Amino acid sequence: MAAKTLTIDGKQISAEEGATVLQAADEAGVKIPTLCHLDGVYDVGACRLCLVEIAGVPKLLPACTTQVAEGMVIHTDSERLRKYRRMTLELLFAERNHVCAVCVANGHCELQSLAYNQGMDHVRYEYNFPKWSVDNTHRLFGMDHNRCILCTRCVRVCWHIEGAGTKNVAGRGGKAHIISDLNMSWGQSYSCTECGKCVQACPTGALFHKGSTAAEMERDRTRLEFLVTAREKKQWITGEE
Amino acid sequence: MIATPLHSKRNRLPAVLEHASGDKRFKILEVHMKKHQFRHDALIEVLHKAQELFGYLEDDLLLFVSYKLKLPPSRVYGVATFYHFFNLKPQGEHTCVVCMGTACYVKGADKVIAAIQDQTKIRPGETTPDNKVSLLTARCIGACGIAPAVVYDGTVNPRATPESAVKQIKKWTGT
Amino acid sequence: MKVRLATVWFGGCAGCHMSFLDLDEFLIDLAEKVELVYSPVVDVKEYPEDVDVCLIEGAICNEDNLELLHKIRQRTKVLVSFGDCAVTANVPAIRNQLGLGNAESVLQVAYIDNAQHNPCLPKEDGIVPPLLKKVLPVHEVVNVEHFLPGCPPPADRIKALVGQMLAGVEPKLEGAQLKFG
Amino acid sequence: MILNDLLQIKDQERAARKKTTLRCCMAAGCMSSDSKGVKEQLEKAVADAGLQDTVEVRGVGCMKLCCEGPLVQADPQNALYIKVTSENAPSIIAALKGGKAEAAQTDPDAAFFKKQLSIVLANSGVVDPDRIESYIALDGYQALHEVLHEMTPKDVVDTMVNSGLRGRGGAGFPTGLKWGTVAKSPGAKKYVICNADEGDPGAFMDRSVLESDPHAVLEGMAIAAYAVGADQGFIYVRAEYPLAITRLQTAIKQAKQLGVLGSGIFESPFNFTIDIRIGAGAFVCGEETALMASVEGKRGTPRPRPPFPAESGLFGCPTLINNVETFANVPAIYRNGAEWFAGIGTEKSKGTKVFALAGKIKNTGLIEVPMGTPLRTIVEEMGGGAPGGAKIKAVQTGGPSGGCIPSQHLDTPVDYESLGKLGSIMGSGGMIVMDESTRMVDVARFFMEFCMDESCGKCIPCRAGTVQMHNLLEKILDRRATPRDLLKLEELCDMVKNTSLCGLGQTAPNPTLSTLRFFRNEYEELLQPEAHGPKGNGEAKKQTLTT
Repeated sequence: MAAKTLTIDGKQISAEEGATVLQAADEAGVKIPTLCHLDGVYDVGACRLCLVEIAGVPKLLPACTTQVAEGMVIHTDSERLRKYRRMTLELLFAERNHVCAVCVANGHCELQSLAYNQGMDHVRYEYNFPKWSVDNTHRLFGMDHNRCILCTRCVRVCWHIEGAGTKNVAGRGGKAHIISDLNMSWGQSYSCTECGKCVQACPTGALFHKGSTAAEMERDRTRLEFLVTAREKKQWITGEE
Repeated sequence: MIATPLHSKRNRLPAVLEHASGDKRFKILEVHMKKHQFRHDALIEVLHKAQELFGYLEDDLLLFVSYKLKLPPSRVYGVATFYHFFNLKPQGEHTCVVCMGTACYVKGADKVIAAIQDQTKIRPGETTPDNKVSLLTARCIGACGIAPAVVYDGTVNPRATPESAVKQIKKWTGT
Repeated sequence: MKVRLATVWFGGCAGCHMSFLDLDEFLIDLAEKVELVYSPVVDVKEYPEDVDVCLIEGAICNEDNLELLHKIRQRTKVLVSFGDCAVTANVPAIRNQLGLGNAESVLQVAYIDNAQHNPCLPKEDGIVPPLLKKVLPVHEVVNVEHFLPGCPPPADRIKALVGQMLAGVEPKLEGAQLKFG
Repeated sequence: MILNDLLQIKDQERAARKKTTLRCCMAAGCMSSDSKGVKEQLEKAVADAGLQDTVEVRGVGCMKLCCEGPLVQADPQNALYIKVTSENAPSIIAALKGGKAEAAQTDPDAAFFKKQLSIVLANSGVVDPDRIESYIALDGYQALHEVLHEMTPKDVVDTMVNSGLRGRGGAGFPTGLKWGTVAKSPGAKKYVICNADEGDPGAFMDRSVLESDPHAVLEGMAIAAYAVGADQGFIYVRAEYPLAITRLQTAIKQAKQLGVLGSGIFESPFNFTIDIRIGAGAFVCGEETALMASVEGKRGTPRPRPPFPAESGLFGCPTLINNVETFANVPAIYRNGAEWFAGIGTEKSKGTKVFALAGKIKNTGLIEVPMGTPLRTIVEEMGGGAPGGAKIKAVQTGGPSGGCIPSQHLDTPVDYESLGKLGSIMGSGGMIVMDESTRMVDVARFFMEFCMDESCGKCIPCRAGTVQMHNLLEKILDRRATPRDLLKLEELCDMVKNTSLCGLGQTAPNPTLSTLRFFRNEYEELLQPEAHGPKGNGEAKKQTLTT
């Protein structure tokens, strides 16, 4: 693998060919905010929070799906980008019913922490207050659609790590929502293997272990990393035990 | 609205397949899938055919399609709900599609649809309680030269007016 | 001259005011610099004129809230949305999800369905002010200068903001100081 | 099939021509006004009068003046009958023998027709779209033969580059460059896709081309496939166009039977088959990556580019996507040469463009004009202005991705760059005329609602941003908004434009931005003063306590 030299926020760094800007920045200690990226599953470039400015490119590009190139000059934290990020977060908070005070993920929520790290002290857009349901039918897990940001991490881990294909997005636009099987209640899903990866992957309080109350839902991403390493790199899977 | 826990889950597939074996339309649908070699990328084509045969896409039908195409049910449902052409609920005896394209809009399609709503007391996407009429809107049917256009049971009606639309609805409902 | 400070309690649980009382000894420092001209903890009936700063707790839920808020805006230099209910409408706004008629549903649940004695709706004037169709955060009704999120905002956060204001600098909270919930 | 077979069909078809031709429009617009009944009555009248040997009644595609349909044109008499009914159709036959036609006529030499220059629509209203022979009689498929036997794929790409053709789907990307990129992309399997998902409301050019001259599109696709090295093509067509689908199915079947599609075309080693994929009502599928997802049978959500379809497209293979009108230009370019095509239009925009003229205008229908034609010529001379002498206020181009051009800019030449400078786009060719009775804020709201409904929901700025922009526009129309809301709207427009994943979101603010640019007063008239607090500045004024 050839190495590429590039500049991120004034820092000269080198990255492996084929690496994404997000990976390269991460290794260089530059944290680019994102909500839809999850280590171990493919990227979709949907949340638009990791957009960066690349010199010579008129459009903003998502760091998660843009590969590094020799001589790239990247800015990840301009005033314009910060403004857009804050607006994106405000749009998310206005879209569904994210009531942090009474959320299982309060204090362990990526949406919440991004909001304060981006300086969002209030939401300037009118809250939509849509009517979404809570699916508590599963034996072990719950899904609160009010808190879903449609990052599709749960869908991607379900399809690409577990291979069950239980979760998907149905509908479109503002009506898009996460389903299990044929939009049946989760507890009725025949394909769900109850592996719980979706719960580990969720950045907000949308997916949770049953029994967790406000601010109790913490995630353990290392469990996902372990599985990804097993499946992709096949490090310890050698054919026979 | 919080749904409560369920403790039994059941595979509906055997019942669906048994039901399908007695219905000729499922046979036709399967032949259509075979024509496409049960390929995954034929899903939309298959759903078109299924809707043509059954009028709408009910859950059991989607489950049948997902089983035959070897696709997870969530994929089939995700696709069926992405495209506005597919109905997951039964439609009325008659359908009235008002084109809401720009040309029709600037020529008064909004007034036509208001008149129909007033007459039927239903909104676009709904069906009258007696199941006679479904009211739908289209994004543009490309008949801008004869705007505003309304499609009654598949037949395009040019230069519609609130009066002509109400007349047609009355004809259907017998009022 | 002392800063004329007011605090007000709209649709909320009073937790923000409790947190304010948690300021402990800072309250004593504060008392030297400010005059508390209106507050749930002060026995003043009418919101006074020429208030310098008002901390607003709670979401705007009913017509009384609305009327008083407009009065506050007219009579106050600087408004601070104090706590999540004021900033986001928070828990009181959960009824908005029920859509039209949510106010009636709320009354039905509170005064009839869950009543242990004499279930009846409070119809007479002055008992329960008419509820708004939609619960609103303060800044959707009037201009707000500063935002102090938190449910409730911890005392040190309140101290930081009020301290900055008293020091005459542009108040600016950063990072976890802005955490909702 | 060899060249001689083709020429034989052409000669036979030409020899079979009769003295008089009655062309009867059988495109969707006229069909909705019973042109099928008209055609039947004409045929019956011909038979009754015993004129079968001298008069041909031919069902043809769009004859362009859609508002006056059903249209019937008699040649060589050069008589154009309008609003023909099955009752007065027989009198047209009587008129051939010196009687009087009851059907009204219009001047076939009026500006609406005379100012047109037809390349894409040359066969429209002339050939019978249900008969491949009719297309062959007008030199159809000869270009394909020539390309396969006398040109290398590289020559074909070079010719396209030299012609200067740019994509007619909206963005105007140079077609030759696109072909060259796909041709160079490594890969054993490649695809050609024809984008016939004409979703812009108010646009019906592609529908007309498919209904009127489907073989031109097939031939164009075959030439493109040869140039880039593809052997499989797809036409992705909207389900809302049932007639176009039927005509395409017929055309593909005939082309296969004749051997101009299939394997070993014209006895060359070139194989090419075309399948139809029917859309299911999703505007976003006009975006190329979403379209490919849909062809793969998935939810039609777009994905970030790069990789571009030319490198990794359908099923991960290099894929060429062009729209209907682009492909329909192709056969003529190879028949007449790149120089001929490059000689038409302006320096940067070559050839012609088809527009669907609709809205508050006298002559609605299809027009094809050289690039660079002033809007005024199109709207006033050809379109005949607004009906009832009303004043034209603006012309909307580019559909939900475009903008409104105000009447003071009617002298703008229609080309990619000039429209772009005015904050609009060429788009696929919808042109909606608005008169003084049209409220521009309402127009902006209409398009925003469209984008909100059609957003796929994948990326946040488009999914949630269009909802908020729509809220703000409604608020303005309801006279509840303040100057601060207007600033908020403008800020959101900028954000959604710059951060959305695909073209739908990136262009969704355009109608709002362009009406704000030219009709800002209409917005401001609806605003209310700020209820309280500092007036006129967007952010709540930051204050510190000064005691």
